[in-house]
Amino acid sequence: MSLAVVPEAAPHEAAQEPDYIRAKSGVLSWLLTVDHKRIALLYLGTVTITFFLGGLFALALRTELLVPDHGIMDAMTYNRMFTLHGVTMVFFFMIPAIPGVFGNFFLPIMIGAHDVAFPRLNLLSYYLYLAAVILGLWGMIHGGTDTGWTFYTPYSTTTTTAVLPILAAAFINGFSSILTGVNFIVTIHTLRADGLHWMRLPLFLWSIYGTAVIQVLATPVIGITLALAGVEHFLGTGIFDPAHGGDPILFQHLFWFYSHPAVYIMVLPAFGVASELVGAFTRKPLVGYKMIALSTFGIAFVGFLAWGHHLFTSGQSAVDAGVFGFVSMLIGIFTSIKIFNWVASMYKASIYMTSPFLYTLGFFFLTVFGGMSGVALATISLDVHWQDTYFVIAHFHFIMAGGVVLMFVGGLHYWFPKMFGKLYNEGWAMVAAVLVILGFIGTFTPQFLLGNEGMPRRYYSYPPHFQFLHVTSTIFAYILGMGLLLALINLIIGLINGPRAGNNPWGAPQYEWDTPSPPPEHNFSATPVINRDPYEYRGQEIIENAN
Amino acid sequence: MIFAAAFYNDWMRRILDLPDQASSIAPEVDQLHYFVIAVTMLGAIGLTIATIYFFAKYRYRGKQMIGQEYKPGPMFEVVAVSGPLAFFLLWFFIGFHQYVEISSVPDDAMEVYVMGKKWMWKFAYPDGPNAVGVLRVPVGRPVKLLMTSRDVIHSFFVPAFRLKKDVIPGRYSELWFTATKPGSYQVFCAEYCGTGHSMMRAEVVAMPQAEFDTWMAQQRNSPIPSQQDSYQSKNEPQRGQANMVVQGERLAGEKGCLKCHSVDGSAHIGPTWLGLYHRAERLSTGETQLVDEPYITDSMMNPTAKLVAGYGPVMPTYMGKLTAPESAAIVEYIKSLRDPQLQAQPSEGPAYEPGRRP
Amino acid sequence: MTAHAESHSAHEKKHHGAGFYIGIWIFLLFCTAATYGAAQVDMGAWNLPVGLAIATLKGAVVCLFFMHLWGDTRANQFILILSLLFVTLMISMTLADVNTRFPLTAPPNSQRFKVNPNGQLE
Amino acid sequence: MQTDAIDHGHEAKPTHLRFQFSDSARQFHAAKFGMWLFLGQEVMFFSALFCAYAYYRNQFPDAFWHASQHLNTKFGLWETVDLLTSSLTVALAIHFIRQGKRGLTSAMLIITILCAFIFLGMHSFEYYTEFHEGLLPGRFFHPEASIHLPPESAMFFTCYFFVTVLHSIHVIIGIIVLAIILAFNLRGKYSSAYYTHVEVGGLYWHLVDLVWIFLFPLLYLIT
Repeated sequence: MSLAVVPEAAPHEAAQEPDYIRAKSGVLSWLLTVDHKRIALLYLGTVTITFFLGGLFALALRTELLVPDHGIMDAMTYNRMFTLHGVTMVFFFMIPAIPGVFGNFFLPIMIGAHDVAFPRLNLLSYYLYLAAVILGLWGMIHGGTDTGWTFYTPYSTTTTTAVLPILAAAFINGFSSILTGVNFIVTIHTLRADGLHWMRLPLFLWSIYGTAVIQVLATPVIGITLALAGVEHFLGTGIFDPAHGGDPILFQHLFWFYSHPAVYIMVLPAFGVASELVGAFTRKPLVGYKMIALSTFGIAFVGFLAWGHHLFTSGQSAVDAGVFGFVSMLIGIFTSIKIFNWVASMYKASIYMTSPFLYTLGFFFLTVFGGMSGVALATISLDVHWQDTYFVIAHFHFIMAGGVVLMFVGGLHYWFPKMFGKLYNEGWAMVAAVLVILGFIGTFTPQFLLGNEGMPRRYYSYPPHFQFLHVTSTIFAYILGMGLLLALINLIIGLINGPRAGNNPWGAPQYEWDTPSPPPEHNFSATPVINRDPYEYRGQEIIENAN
Repeated sequence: MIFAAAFYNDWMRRILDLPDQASSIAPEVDQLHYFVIAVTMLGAIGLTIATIYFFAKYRYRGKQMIGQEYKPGPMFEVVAVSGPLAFFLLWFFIGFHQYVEISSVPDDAMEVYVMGKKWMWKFAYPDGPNAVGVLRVPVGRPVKLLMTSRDVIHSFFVPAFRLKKDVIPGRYSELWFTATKPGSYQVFCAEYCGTGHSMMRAEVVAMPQAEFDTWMAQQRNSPIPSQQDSYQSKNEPQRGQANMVVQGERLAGEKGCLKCHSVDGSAHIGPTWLGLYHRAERLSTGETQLVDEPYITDSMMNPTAKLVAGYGPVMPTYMGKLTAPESAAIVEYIKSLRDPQLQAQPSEGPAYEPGRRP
Repeated sequence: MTAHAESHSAHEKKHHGAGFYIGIWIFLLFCTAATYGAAQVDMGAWNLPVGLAIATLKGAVVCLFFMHLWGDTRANQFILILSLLFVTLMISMTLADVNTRFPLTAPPNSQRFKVNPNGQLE
Repeated sequence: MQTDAIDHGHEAKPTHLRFQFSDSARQFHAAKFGMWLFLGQEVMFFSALFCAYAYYRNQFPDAFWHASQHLNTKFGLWETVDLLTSSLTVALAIHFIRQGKRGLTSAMLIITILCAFIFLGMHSFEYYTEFHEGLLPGRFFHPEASIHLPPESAMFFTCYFFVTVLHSIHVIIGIIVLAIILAFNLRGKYSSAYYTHVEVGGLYWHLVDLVWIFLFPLLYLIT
């Protein structure tokens, strides 16, 4: 990069140009901004709120499950709680979180562009997402619905609870996701700086690109499916109602055709953040750059073929079960390629122990166990026993909660100096990281055993012999909650009176660390020319952390 | 060797908290379970140890040290792909083979109708009593459950048998098992179905064959008619011991079947019903079609599809005029016309009413 | 992928004359008439494939010439092919499921496949 | 800073060049590429309905045959011809704007919008007749005495109404988009150097026509 030639130790030279936070002031400049960095901060605010809201629902569920029967709420409230936990976490946190916050902020900076291809479309996506969250909250206030985040018919079309607002919220959220996907793909294709050919694209952008492809091609199917379920609930047109010849299994096919690629919309960006963190803190070029990039596309495309493994016990034919089972096994391969390459990258490295890297280690541990349990679930005869039990809940929480949340929080710590120009307290961040990782492991490992024992999911009351495992899981759930809260408080304190951060506090080799932190409004004064690989570590002096 | 295998089986089962193996396929599934869990846990622990070892060994200590460039040869990638792939595909083939075994019903299976209704399970034996919440089955004999639901999707899940099948409203789904150990096993509803989803539990009681036969005989001639609300459709008064064959006979009269089909073997407008079940009919298209439940149900709903040779396409369709239990009752009545001296047995088929609007 | 260095070629692409578009239009009308005519002839099981073939031909013509996909960048063409691939994938897998399912799990009168005595799929 | 209705366009600056693009060719290419991605998404949007249609036609083939006899195939044919003509006029609109003939482009756009209105008129007439004959989906399916249809042909009308109503909504969106482009064109905003909006609007309209090309044989010409 032309800038890179400038001696690193002179951060003050770019200080004259005001950074994007202080470039304009006033509420309108934030609400009507088209600067991708400000939109990223808007996303960050909303996403943090929905995350902690979803977390509260989860803690309410866990508290209720302390006792086999009536705990603190009745059955109907419990059913509403787990539905709202599912909807809030899936639609309002995990799908928009990493692409919305880090994708928006760092995509233009990493490819040396001034902004995304369609800035106003970017703002429109945020407001569609905000509208979905508000509609979802309005639905929650009106009692929410008790159909579970999967809205299976005919229950979702005959329930008396307010299911329509939540369906509409998920429908609108879909459009925000599609438009973000379109925006990112066009930006990566057309706005790359000179010298940044495809093989020099940072791995985070490969995973954002893969996610965007899935977002664009899979999300419309959930839009139309939820619309069909909504019209069926409202008018009774009989498309899923067996009494008129309809078939509930068709709804499951259409729903999972989106929802399985959707879990890869959630997890691929997390893999991208993990690649960036490993590249930064192992002080050496990443092992198997091409393999990791290719396996991103492997997951993206093969992910579209494997939706039937959610229907093994739902009356699907054995022929289809075989085809879907076989394809699901292939997806396991791409994840294992990534993990093998990350771990190999730590061989003969110079590992710089920081809290983001501790999150990455936690991410490795949880994703390996989560991924392995996923492959076990894809073995069809075992899935007959495990389907709809707590084993499935443990599996996807290991990957979703373990993978996506850890990488969201880890990425937030890693890019915090660049986004806000401040440094947070490293000590407390480490404590929070340990608490969070222990909390995850403690909460969800007992649920594997619960699943083996045959405890079905979404159960308000359960036979007494499950109680011991539920109590341990709840205790660790509170530890997890405290850990995340501590991490948030630590970051906020760092934001308010943390010391100023230089351009590259971690001494990381990637492109985004060459801009001043926080970067100016148009990212670069002169359009950059990129003449090096993203993970080519050039012996940068490690600027010891201030604390 | 067998003792070691039994010890290993029980030891692994206790560690993984699996319920006891009470059905014929449970031990096989559990063997695959141990194999998959063992290999995956080894792989996962191996990776974790490697991570911790690398982390400890190559940590940056004080002096700024650049990591040496380490480019593993292509062999590393090949192993990283083929190793897991081999295991995954092996598990897939064993798993799929077992799944086909789980889903193909042996011919001599004893048939039981199961009805999932909002928050209870009802069981009906074609030739025996009906029961709510308790399914009694003989040990050692395959039992085929023909399941349906009255309102929303439920799922019949018996952890001890390692079996589960969704129960879909308006349709039948099929699940079979052979209980190997006498005892009582918990049944859960595994698909979310509303407020009482967690209370929708039942019990499978596996009894030795002799004990089962005595129970069945004792039930059959017990005077108290077991209360059957499921069959009683809205506009029909409740009648005493209404078993399926009797219901079938009455319905055949009411719905006008007997106007064209004789029951004593004499020729009539339509084929006679005496001995019709399991007879190879020659169709107008020349093929021979074995008369079984699906064919009879299909002919009621779609009569001109597979016309028997020599008869005109005059039969009206009954689609929408006959609910599932009524057609099931008529099928039972036709089956009972097989052998004059076989005494008709009472039983009750599942019914489906469309989801009521709020 | 697209060579992003291609600066002005998007504008100097070979332009078809107005007559070319009218020619395409007439071809499309001819195809519509063909599909309408083909529907009158009862070809038994062949009607659906023929109808779909003509519709795909018309769709392809509209895409290539009216939407200028013919000389366009490979990325645009790739998107259309990819989405059509996923559409056929979704439809074929769901139909495969409903046709090889346990016969009584499908709606009552849709059993158009051979069933051996105890309801087992052949 | 008005957020314009066409979500992919950029309001013209003196050189209509947005700050993040280095030259207008790349900006034009980006807009078209973005539109094609949006069209890929639209294809998937309709795919779920085509899947439901194929699912139920596969299960009730003769019921679908009986039900489709009651659709007005003549109207279907004329609607297809009408949409193909509108597709031609939109293509000609792009063709003329490339040569800078703004007048002809406006004329073509007006014809396209007229054809769209004709299509909507014919289609709503079809709905009107179906309402009268009681051929409505699901719960509302009560055919008149004269029409005797198997009960599950209600599924045909469920699929028919879902797909055609969604398609009509897309036609209405298309009319709004083309009307805005027409307004901008009349104000002299486009020239042979800058006509991204017309191209993008044309692409959207061609997709609407493309969906109808597949709908016509599948719904009206079942044998």
